[in-house]
Amino acid sequence: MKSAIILFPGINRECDMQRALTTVTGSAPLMVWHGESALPKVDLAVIPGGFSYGDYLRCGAIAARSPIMADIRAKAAKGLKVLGVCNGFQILTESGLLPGALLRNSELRFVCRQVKLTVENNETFFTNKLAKGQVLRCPVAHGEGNYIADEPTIRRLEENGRVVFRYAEETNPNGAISNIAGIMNEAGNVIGLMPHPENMIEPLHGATDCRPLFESLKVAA
Amino acid sequence: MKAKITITLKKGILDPQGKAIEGALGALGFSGIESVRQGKYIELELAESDHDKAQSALRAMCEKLLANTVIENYAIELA
Amino acid sequence: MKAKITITLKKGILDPQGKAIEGALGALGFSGIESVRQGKYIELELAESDHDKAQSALRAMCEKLLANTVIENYAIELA
Amino acid sequence: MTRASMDALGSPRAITPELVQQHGLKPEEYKRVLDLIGREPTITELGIFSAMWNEHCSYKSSKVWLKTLPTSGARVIQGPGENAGVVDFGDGDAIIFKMESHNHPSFIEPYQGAATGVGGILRDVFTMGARPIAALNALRFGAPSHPRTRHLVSGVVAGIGGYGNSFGVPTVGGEVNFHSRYNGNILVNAMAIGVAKSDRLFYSKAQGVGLPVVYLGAKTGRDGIHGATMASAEFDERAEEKRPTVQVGDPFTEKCLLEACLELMASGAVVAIQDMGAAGLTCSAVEMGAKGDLGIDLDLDRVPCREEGMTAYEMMLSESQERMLMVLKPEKEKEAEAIFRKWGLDFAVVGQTTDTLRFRVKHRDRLVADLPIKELGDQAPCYQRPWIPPKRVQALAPVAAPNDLNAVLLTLMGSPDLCSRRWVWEQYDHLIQSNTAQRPGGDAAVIRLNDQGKALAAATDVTPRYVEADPYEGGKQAVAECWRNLTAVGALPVAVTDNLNFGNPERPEIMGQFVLAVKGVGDACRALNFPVVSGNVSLYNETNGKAIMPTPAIGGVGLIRDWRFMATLAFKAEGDEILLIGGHGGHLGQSIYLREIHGREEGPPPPVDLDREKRHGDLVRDLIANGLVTACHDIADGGLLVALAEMALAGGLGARLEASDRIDHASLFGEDQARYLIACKAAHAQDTMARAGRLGIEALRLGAVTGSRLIVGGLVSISLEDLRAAHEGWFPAFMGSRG
Ligand SMILES: Nc1ncnc2c1ncn2[C@@H]1O[C@H](COP(=O)(O)OP(=O)(O)O)[C@@H](O)[C@H]1O
Ligand SMILES: [Mg+2]
Repeated sequence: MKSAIILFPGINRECDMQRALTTVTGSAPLMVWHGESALPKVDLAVIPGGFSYGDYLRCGAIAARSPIMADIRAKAAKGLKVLGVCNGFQILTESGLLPGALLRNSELRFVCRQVKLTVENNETFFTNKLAKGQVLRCPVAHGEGNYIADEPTIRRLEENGRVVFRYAEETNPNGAISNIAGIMNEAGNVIGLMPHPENMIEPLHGATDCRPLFESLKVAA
Repeated sequence: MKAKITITLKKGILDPQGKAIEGALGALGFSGIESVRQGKYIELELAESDHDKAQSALRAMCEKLLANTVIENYAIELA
Repeated sequence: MKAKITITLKKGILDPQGKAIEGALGALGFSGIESVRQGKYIELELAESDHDKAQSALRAMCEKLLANTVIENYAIELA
Repeated sequence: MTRASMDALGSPRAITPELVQQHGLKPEEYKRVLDLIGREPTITELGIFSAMWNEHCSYKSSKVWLKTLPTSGARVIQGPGENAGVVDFGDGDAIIFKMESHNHPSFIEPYQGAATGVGGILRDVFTMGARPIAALNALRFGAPSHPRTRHLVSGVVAGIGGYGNSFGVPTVGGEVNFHSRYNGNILVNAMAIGVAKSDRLFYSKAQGVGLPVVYLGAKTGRDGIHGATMASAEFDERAEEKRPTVQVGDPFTEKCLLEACLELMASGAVVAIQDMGAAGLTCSAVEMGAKGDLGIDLDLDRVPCREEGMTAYEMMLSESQERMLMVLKPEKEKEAEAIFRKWGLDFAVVGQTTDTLRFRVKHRDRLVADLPIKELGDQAPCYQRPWIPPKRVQALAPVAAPNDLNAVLLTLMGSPDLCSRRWVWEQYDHLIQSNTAQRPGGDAAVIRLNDQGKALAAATDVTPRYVEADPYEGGKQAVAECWRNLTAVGALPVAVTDNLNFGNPERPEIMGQFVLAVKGVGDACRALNFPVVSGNVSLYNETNGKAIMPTPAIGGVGLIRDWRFMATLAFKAEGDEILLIGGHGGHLGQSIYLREIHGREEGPPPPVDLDREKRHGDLVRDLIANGLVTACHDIADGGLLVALAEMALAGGLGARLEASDRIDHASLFGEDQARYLIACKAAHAQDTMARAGRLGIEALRLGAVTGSRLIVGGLVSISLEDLRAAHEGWFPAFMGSRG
């Protein structure tokens, strides 16, 4: 499976993601600087965590409007798989690839802590190695992960199984509506989530719960 | 010319920052505060001197970048 | 009554947000933007009906909490 | 001086005594200036002298004593004197680290003050070619009851997180204390640690004549002008009205600056590099020239400015953040510029190196400064300040044993200085970079360095109330506790950075605290083979003549061969035996128990026997390395029982200690030094006891890990839930759910 990690200035979890993709899927991702207006031919584009453009104005707002995102939008329409984690998720909502928005955490503080995630949909390119309803330990590290969307949108997400991850067991760290931690688009080829599975894949991380997510990518390709 | 843009959360969208400020003001002993909402304020200096041209340029800026119309409203004021 | 407070960085204080917005607008093809400064906007609903009382209460709120006068200025507008 | 030469130097502004005083120069210091340059300085030159010769930059009150610290050792690559210290971590890996204070700015504007403090120390580290891999912070606030404390805590913590999280360095450790003596002067000491290849380090020493001096990073504004001077000026009530310009940090620009600098360094273009910190352009340019025995010519018309009409004076003293000065290889200039443009940063050739040994500054085609570059630093005033030792504290009068030790333990676990700091460190991204093997909450943070398992341990420590009661013993204790914390995770302590926070050194009793504390720090570092490779001094931390507690914060780093063999404080398994290394104590003087339960801040602090520290620590490290330890925690604030409770909470497993006539309130809460609690498999207990015995180290079998309560003979029995509620409860409650 060929993957690429998209780099914007201010992105800072690209190495974590690179390490996870390389060690688990066995193939190293291309690192693509946003300035290159066209995305090389890959199966998966990953937008990692960080503070693109300082997250000034709104998280992900400025990166979402860069030329390379236009290209990703076009290719996603033709089926390119796109994964956005944390700031990547924010960029995907800001660019319209995913519905809704991510507001300031309800406690108004940045929060770095381990939460629990229920896999709500295990038929996606990022969850096919897990069981539906399976609960994973996974860290979060964000200040604006409070997912929100209007009522019809939420209903559509719920009805079509487009809520991929939900915070479990009262561990919702940010006040996200109906504990939504990660969603996908209608076609199922674009997934965004706030938590950091790339930081829960090896013994050093205290647990390897999130390894299967990256193993799923191999199957998907 | 100078433009002032205020960006506010849409009605019905929770504003925890506003709530926090409301709480803090209460704690400081300020009474009779019925609601607080926080938003953004952006000041721009434009070379454009034509009012209408500036107006429509600003509207475009808000739609394209400054406001996230999923959750925010914006108001433009031209000096 | 309704009050609108705008809080802006003092002149000369670095405004990374404004700088970033200015750059982004440029990248989006908007030209003739000479400067962008970002600040906060706060809307309050007050029970107080006396204009002067409200005004002085609001000034106190700004001094005590809403603005950090080390680096910020504030402007109060009463509807 | 003659009119002619005045005009040549521009700005014929009369230098009045008031002006000299406003610049923080004493009359005799100004006389020194006149003797040095043989004429009246220009206003710009006066500004340059005030920046170079204030306490913050010249260390004029502390230099003679800092010289007494041990700074060499087998692993030391670079001691004090560069942007940060450098030690050898093997396999060609160098660890670069330093700690620095941002106390006054953080008091005035907590968020930005703390944020720019973090930014500054990160810059010190990556200026040397290192990629930052960890940050820590030692914080001291006023009494929880003081009206400003909550506001300051929330702003400082948010500022540290706001900068570090965005920059992308894991913030993995530190300290938080509360005491009324910090009501008017909080302490914000930030530490940064980076890694580089030891043959790819970069220094500030310029080399070669006629090379371009290049300005990189953010534009220059009127930020923090006189900040450096302010950082050394005693506070008074007016401080808040004075409202000195506070800098705003831009972590995004700093992150770009980091990547651009590392890219540039890899390209081989960099001859010398110096970040612009306090008194930015002035100190950095002088430093580069003086170190390299070269002159520097600057043309201020080329400096990228953020604001209109900045004067030479303002440009030379501006403390705008996220800026660097470099000397580049001319042939690489274009390549260098391209890299900086890619990262959206300013790049300008602002001057060149010369063989004149003069520091010449041109503005609007006029010479505004022309000074002897080496003397600016070398001839800075240096004082042997008079000092007197503090009064010996009285021996501790008897302390009555309380009858309900359960209540006592709950109170201590939920007290401001002992409760969990989770509320603080959850606001810091302590996981980014994927290498955090031990996050905040343990004795030391542990960061993986390579795939073979090599890791770094880091901790910061000092117990100000000990230093106050006995500066010499307190200085020793700060080093010993840091060394112990590193040892407790299984690390070999390698070197330290120090951040010496004190009051007004012009008062002999304060100077006495400083002198004796430094002596204690030095003796401990020598005895423990724990050299000082970098540091920072912050003096004049007083409000209305009332000084802070003397606070020599120590930040240490240690080496772990393989993180898989590190120890953590969490109990691991039912039935493991609990051993006390170092034997029972009973020293209640200056203990938290005495303060929180009996309301007494009295007595001498626990004495530090450095030989015991070394022997006990070496044993514990050896046991951990040999896989004989399932959990380890040093005994510090709160004593034996608090340490035990922390181990139980961390592991979610209780413990039962056998009753013994040696166990009472004094042995449970005494803060005697050189002691550790360890847990081990029952099968290993004998062997472990024997090893200790052979070394003549007292080791006691106290009991075992079991159940979900903490039980000590007939004295204590508390459920872990109750302990946890007390331990985790205080901070969130104090800050309010919305902090
Ligand atoms: N300001 C802070 N930032 C991050 N971690 C902190 C901070 N203050 C305390 N901690 C963490 O909380 C834990 C307890 O701190 P402390 O009681 O000072 O440890 P010790 O007694 O072992 O020196 C440590 O892991 C420390 O790193
Ligand atoms: Mg400890």
